[in-house]
Amino acid sequence: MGSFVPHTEAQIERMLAEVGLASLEELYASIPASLRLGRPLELPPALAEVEVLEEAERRSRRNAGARRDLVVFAGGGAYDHDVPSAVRALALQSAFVTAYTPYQPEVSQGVLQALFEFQTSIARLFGMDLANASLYDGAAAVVEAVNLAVGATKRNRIVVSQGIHPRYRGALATLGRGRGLELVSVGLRDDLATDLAAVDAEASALVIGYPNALGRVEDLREARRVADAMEALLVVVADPVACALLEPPGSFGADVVVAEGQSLGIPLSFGGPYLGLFATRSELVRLVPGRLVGQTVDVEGRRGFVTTLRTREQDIRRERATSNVCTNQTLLAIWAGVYLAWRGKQGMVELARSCYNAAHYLADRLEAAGLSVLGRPFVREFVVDLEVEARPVRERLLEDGWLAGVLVPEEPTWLVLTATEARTREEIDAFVDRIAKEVR
Amino acid sequence: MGSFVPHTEAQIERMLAEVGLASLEELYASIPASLRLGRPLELPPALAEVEVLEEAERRSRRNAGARRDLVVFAGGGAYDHDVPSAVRALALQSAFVTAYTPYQPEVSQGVLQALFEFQTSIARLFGMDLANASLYDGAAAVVEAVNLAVGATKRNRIVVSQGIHPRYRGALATLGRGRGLELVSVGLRDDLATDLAAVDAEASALVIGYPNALGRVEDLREARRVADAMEALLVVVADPVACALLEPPGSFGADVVVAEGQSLGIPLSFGGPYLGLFATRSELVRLVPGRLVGQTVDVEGRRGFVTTLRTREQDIRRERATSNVCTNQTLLAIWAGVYLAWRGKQGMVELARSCYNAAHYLADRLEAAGLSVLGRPFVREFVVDLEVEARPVRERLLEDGWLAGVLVPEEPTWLVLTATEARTREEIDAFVDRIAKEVR
Amino acid sequence: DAEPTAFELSVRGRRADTLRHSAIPEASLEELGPWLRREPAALPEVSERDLVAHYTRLASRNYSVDLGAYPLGSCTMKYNPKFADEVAALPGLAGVHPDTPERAVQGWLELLAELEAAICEITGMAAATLQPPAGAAGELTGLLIMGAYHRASGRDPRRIIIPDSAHGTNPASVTLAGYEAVTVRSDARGLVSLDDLRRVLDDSVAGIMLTNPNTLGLFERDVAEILRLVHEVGALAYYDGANLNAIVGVARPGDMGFDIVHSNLHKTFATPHGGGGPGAGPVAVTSALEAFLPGPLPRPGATGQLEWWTPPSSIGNVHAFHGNALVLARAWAFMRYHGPDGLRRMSEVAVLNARWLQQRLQPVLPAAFDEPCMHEFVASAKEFRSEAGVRASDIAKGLLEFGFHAPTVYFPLIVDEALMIEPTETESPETLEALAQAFERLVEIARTTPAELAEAPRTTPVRRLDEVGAARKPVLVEPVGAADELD
Amino acid sequence: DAEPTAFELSVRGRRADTLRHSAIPEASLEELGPWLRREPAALPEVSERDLVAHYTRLASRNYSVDLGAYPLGSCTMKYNPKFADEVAALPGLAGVHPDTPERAVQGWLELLAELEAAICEITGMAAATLQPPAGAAGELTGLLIMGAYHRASGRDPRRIIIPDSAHGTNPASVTLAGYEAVTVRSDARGLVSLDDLRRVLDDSVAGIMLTNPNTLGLFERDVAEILRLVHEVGALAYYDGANLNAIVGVARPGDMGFDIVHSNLHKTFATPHGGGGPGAGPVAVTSALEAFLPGPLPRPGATGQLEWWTPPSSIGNVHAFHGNALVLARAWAFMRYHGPDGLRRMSEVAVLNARWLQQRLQPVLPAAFDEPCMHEFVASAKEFRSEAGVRASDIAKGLLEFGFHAPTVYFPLIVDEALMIEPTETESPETLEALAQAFERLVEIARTTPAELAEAPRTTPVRRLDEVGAARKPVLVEPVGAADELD
Repeated sequence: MGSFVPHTEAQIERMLAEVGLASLEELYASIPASLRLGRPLELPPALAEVEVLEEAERRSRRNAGARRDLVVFAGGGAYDHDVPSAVRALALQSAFVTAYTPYQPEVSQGVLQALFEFQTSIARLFGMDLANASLYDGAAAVVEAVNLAVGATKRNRIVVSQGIHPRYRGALATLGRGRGLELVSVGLRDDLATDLAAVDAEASALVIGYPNALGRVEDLREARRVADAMEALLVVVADPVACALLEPPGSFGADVVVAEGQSLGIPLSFGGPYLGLFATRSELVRLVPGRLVGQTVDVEGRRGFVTTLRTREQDIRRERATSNVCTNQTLLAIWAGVYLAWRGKQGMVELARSCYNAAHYLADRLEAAGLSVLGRPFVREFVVDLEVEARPVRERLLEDGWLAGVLVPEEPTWLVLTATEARTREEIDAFVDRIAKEVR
Repeated sequence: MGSFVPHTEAQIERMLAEVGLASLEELYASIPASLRLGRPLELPPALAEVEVLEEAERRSRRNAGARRDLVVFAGGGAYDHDVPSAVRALALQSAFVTAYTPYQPEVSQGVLQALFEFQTSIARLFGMDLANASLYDGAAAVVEAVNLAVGATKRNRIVVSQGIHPRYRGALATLGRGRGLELVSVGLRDDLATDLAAVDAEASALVIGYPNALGRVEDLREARRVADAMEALLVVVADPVACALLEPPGSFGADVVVAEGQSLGIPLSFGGPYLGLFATRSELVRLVPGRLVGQTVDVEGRRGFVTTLRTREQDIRRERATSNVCTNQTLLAIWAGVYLAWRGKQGMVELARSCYNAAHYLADRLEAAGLSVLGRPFVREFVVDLEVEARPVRERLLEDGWLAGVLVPEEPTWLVLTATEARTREEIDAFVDRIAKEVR
Repeated sequence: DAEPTAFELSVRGRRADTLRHSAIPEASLEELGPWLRREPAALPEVSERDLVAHYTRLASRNYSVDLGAYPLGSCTMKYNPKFADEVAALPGLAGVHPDTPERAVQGWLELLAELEAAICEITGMAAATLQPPAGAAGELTGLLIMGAYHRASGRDPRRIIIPDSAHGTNPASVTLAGYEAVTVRSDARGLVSLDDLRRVLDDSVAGIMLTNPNTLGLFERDVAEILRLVHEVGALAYYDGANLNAIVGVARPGDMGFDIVHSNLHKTFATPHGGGGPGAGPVAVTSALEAFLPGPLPRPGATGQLEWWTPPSSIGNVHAFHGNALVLARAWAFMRYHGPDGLRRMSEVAVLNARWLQQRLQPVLPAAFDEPCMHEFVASAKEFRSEAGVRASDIAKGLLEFGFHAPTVYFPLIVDEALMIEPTETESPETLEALAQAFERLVEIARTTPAELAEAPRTTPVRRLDEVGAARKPVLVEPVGAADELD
Repeated sequence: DAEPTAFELSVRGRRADTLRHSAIPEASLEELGPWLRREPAALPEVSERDLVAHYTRLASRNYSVDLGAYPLGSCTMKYNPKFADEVAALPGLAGVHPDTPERAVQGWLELLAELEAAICEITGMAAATLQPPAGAAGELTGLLIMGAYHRASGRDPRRIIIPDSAHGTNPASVTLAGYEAVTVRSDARGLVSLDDLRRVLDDSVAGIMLTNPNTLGLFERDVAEILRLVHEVGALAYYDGANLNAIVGVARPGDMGFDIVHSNLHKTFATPHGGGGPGAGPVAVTSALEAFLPGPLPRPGATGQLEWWTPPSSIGNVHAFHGNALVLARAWAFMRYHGPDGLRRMSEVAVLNARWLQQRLQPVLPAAFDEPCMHEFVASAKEFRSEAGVRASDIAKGLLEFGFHAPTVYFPLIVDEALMIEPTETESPETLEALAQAFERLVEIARTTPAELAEAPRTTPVRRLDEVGAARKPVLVEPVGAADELD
């Protein structure tokens, strides 16, 4: 029997005696006998540590991993970027990994300052006044942005671009149902930009991608104008890598910028843990969901950091809270913060430029091979229209070691392809040659 | 160009100006022009971090690794044991990995106390009064033990059992040549025990394995008697895992016990870094090579640890030092110390027992298959006599994923086989079936 | 002694990063037109060496489980096994794209299916979604399932009952799910008052949310009767698994009559807290509710392989992908290590430790409710507030000087000057005794020299911080300023 | 506040370990007879949780490069890149048995051959052994090669010349190699005195060992003449590569006329020090000496694959296997990252940093020899000893309070109250300035309130320790005692 209980049997006996009990079972005297299980759990038997590792490895071998088994041209909210060794090592220090929420700031300055720096980098990346200390993921960030907009405008109608990731829209539909949100979808034009001309009427928010989930850079100036006309907040679902190359959403007057932060050095991780980024304007600070870290001083006047504006939070406001978010993705936020510092001011631009070059090289090669590329201008993700059903093509390419983009539910002949800085020219050339065979 | 130079070009310019120079080249004005290289080094061009990792991984894929590519029945001074995750994580904390030798004990208590605990565990494992903070490897430990014996007895003649690992004997021959050591080899009997009856005359040391490199448990009582007769120190080259199951060398009056410490949780590592273990009696403490950590108190009376008896060391004694050892294998000593604490008092016994069971099961199955097993009593390593040339058999088994023991230079039909706790019954059964086919 | 920020460490033009050399030609940026960024974001400009020193020093300014005991009640700060770190780092788990077709991720699907089965066995439920990325997300998911169930039955009751001892996330989730939270009071035993429950129960009630053991560390011994009453009005019962760690292998929410159960994997299955996340909050349900679970779920397909399957009446997805997969893998590893007996032993000793410490501290810090506790207990410092002006938070701050983390304070709300203490099963009797002695010493200080406690902590990287000032004029980001002009 | 030892934390019967479940039958222990251990060794008995806390707290009581600057002259404490950690952890490198047949370890052999080639190019040599596990082991190996060469030429001269500024390992290695060490004095420039060299040189001399730049941080500008004189008497020249990090890509020992060169991989190629090891000290030689190198060496075989090859006149092996292979892999990774220009830049800035700091400190801590330094310099605190009784070690201890490691003190021996300072190339100008200000402040304290320095350090985990007492009555192991009787 494995366990991390340090007690010897003798110590258990002694402690039981000291609390006046004869057996461990008696600890549960307050549980009526009828409610007790009375049999061992039917679970696989205990394993030694090394056996657990081997079991896990056996399972892991039945997965096709990026790079070793598959060359990944898929994005769709999860990107195959290089993970710097120093970033991984620093984020995974046990002082961060095994800490709790910084309830006692005197002994939590490490986590708090790291989060403060993360907030600063995110706000600067998106050109916003402030950012929170992260949310669960990109989907949750969209949901919370809408919650904020509803709270700020007291209106339930939300206009959502079809260029938002389908699973984010799904989460919004799922999680918004309780509050009775009215989600209005606005479609895309042939050039994959949101058809803003089709939008009218009042709403609490206009939710639009930048670039959108098909890679298209949206016109945020126009979106801001339309949102103003609707008296709605402009909620931008951004790509943090693309934003290193694109004029930031803040410069167009975005009210809230949310994003999936996985691209900031987080491994693919089969989809999680990732982190939701959330940045907004100062005026909305008291409606911000999740944790906020602020700078202050201690009794000796030294700078220090604390979680702040906690009166927003559910443990204090309970049913009057605007969000039920309690934990966030602190470790991932620290990780992303370290990553942004490692890449740095110029490095993030060059990273984005490298993705841009790779994606455009891929798109150009595909066009040269006679395929239709949709969605310019784009940064690192775009649509190719195969003009044949995409799913079986993707399945066949999988056999040959390619993860050939992501499917678009509404458009069966489309593939959304991505190329990051990790893709080489040789990989792209070989991929184009292979995909060209499928559609010829 | 990669480098970890933090300076911007502007800063380099400014610093050069401040020291009155116009270029970096001028820093080297004291090097005569004729001695300067005057061309770039002919080395492969710089790579990005991720490219270095990929290059390394490419090379690593051309190696057959234990477990994933090969089932290892080879020992010979390097054993395939399970490495506990906690041990690895604790030993590899950056505060240990990136520290220097604890020259300033006030800021080095972590390394110092960890070494003190290591010394204690090693001394207790071998039943000796004290141990040092490690040496380079098993071979170096043998060499240093002999140096100590020569220093203690002022005699140059060393009697070395042929049961000592050939590469250790090689290192002794290489490194002892300078000091004019006279190495006398004593052979093995048919039962693989050292032929102690053949030993006579005075010597500074009798060097014998426990068990020896062929796995045979030697008779240390008899060895002590013979050493006494020669007025020699008894130097035991021990197996730290076997010693958890065997009466410790100290109990037979060993003067020095040395060992390769790799079995104590250190990965196979293609042979290094490992660590040499070195334990001895209190009377010999001032002749001990390498670093020693001792307990003391600080000015406030708090317990603390320091490197001690440093007057033995080369930076103080210079040409009068008894050893030139300057660094040791501190990180590996910490690692082994954590491992011994993790396994613990009972755990080490059970580990040794598990190896014993596996090796004996293997030996019994081989015997049942008609092969000759030599060297009982043994713990985890023994000789099988294939009665055909062993090298080609080993090569063929390699093709099928078996690392079938190590060869014995003097006995071409022998294989030294090892089984550790990591070998399963299925692996042993399959191995015996496969090897039986070779010799049938 | 303070640590500068990465921005303050920055020097214009300094770099840590490297980028793969690329043979890909530079593409024209022309198509970006007006969208091309004019000024790079003012991110840090530091060397890798300085970055490493910076974050290593920051780490040295933080307490963690790996440093020592963390008796933070309700938060369950137990030891996080290192082998689970290695599991989560396996390239064949960590390096997998979430949108990889099923046949190429059979290992992942198998692991998730096994975890789902184990959670169901432990909770006594029929099926589970692993998507919710935290306990609070699990609550919301569970409430949405509850709503879907009622609507499918042609009803739409709008009220959810919550005890006054509940976690703040419960009422917040209720609001976000569009329900009205109704409080049921605790009685003198610290348990749900049956009388008060009967008062609030009617067919406008959609469900109840209970934590059991509750946040006072007491088992709701009337739970069967409570749930009978709840079910009688057609409502469902939600089990907040925050305290599941007290009863694994001993009792199961499903056997008590709960319909929906979330588990906080970090609390029971020791996934690391990471300074406040990532968590994972799987939601398990009875077979009657399986059809409403978020999808997709790993289920055997026609070929015998596992496939993603979305239940017919699914409420929809609650996470962009499959939840915090690597957190789930750690919990899976923890369960495989423990096996049935190890898991039960875990809970038993969690309770034994708390019970022993409760009794050990009784003379100096009596429990708020004089009942034998389960895995945690709540003491009150109100006596010291009246005597000497010492508050619960002062005792908490004092504990920091002894090298322990503080307990939870001011929760649950129904206890004045609450100190909520949860030792967990991974602390040894020796650690418990040391903790008890620290509390004894603090109580002595509170009685004799209370002013000293107001000064605590003095030995921490910073001392008490001006939280009021921080909230009044929030500084949430570092202003772009002089620090960026260094060169 | 002190940390107990693992033995003090032990409780009888407590366990951290697990062991694989085995289907292998228990074998009888009978054959072990009298050799069967009667009492288990009194190793620690701790839980994994306590073990983790113990070693995590120990780590927190240790300074390291990752925490800050470490200007320990001659020791070269530069930043150790994290990607090299990942290289060394690759299963296909770390998981390989050293006795695996060559064709199954071609990746390792290729890596080692590439490293050998790079070392030869950097040092200007023809071939190298990677076996020596540390610099001192490299010295001994080099001296044995020297001896083998002379004997092969029918000579056996017995003296080795060493400058008075040399590292202590040099004379110690000379003794262990069976030679007699002869000291050659430094002159007023801090360089080898050519006059004194001529005095000691005759055909009884087997060789000279030189460090260049020398331990004063000065380049031996007469090196060509020195080596001409040495070679003239038939002796060989050994280059102690301790300071190679100053001149990579700028000048090569081979071009200076050296015959044998060792490199300390941690000093030049940033492999981590690990608290005092593992190191690696490859020895490179001219083609005339290749035949004497320890074997085996990776060399192309008939099939085109790399094979292990032992030179015909090899002195024999100096390590049980292939040296500290994973350390070698890290150095390989470092070189691949830097490339030729990066390596040269590394050396240039190492020198620039030292030169700048030397000049910056000149007013308060003048260098012992007024020459522009290379990668390090030696200041002297003797002025303060006479003035105020402050010793070099007091200044060193004082520096600890400023969050820096101390410089090397009392070395080289030819400088009174030496403070040997090496900033390395990975410290930024800002760090250098902060270090300079700390020294300035310490000098001010030494002049004004010297007694304060005798009290330093006060903010470290322990304060000054009784080293005399430790040596007088050594306590090197924890006695088996009361701590083992806890239960």
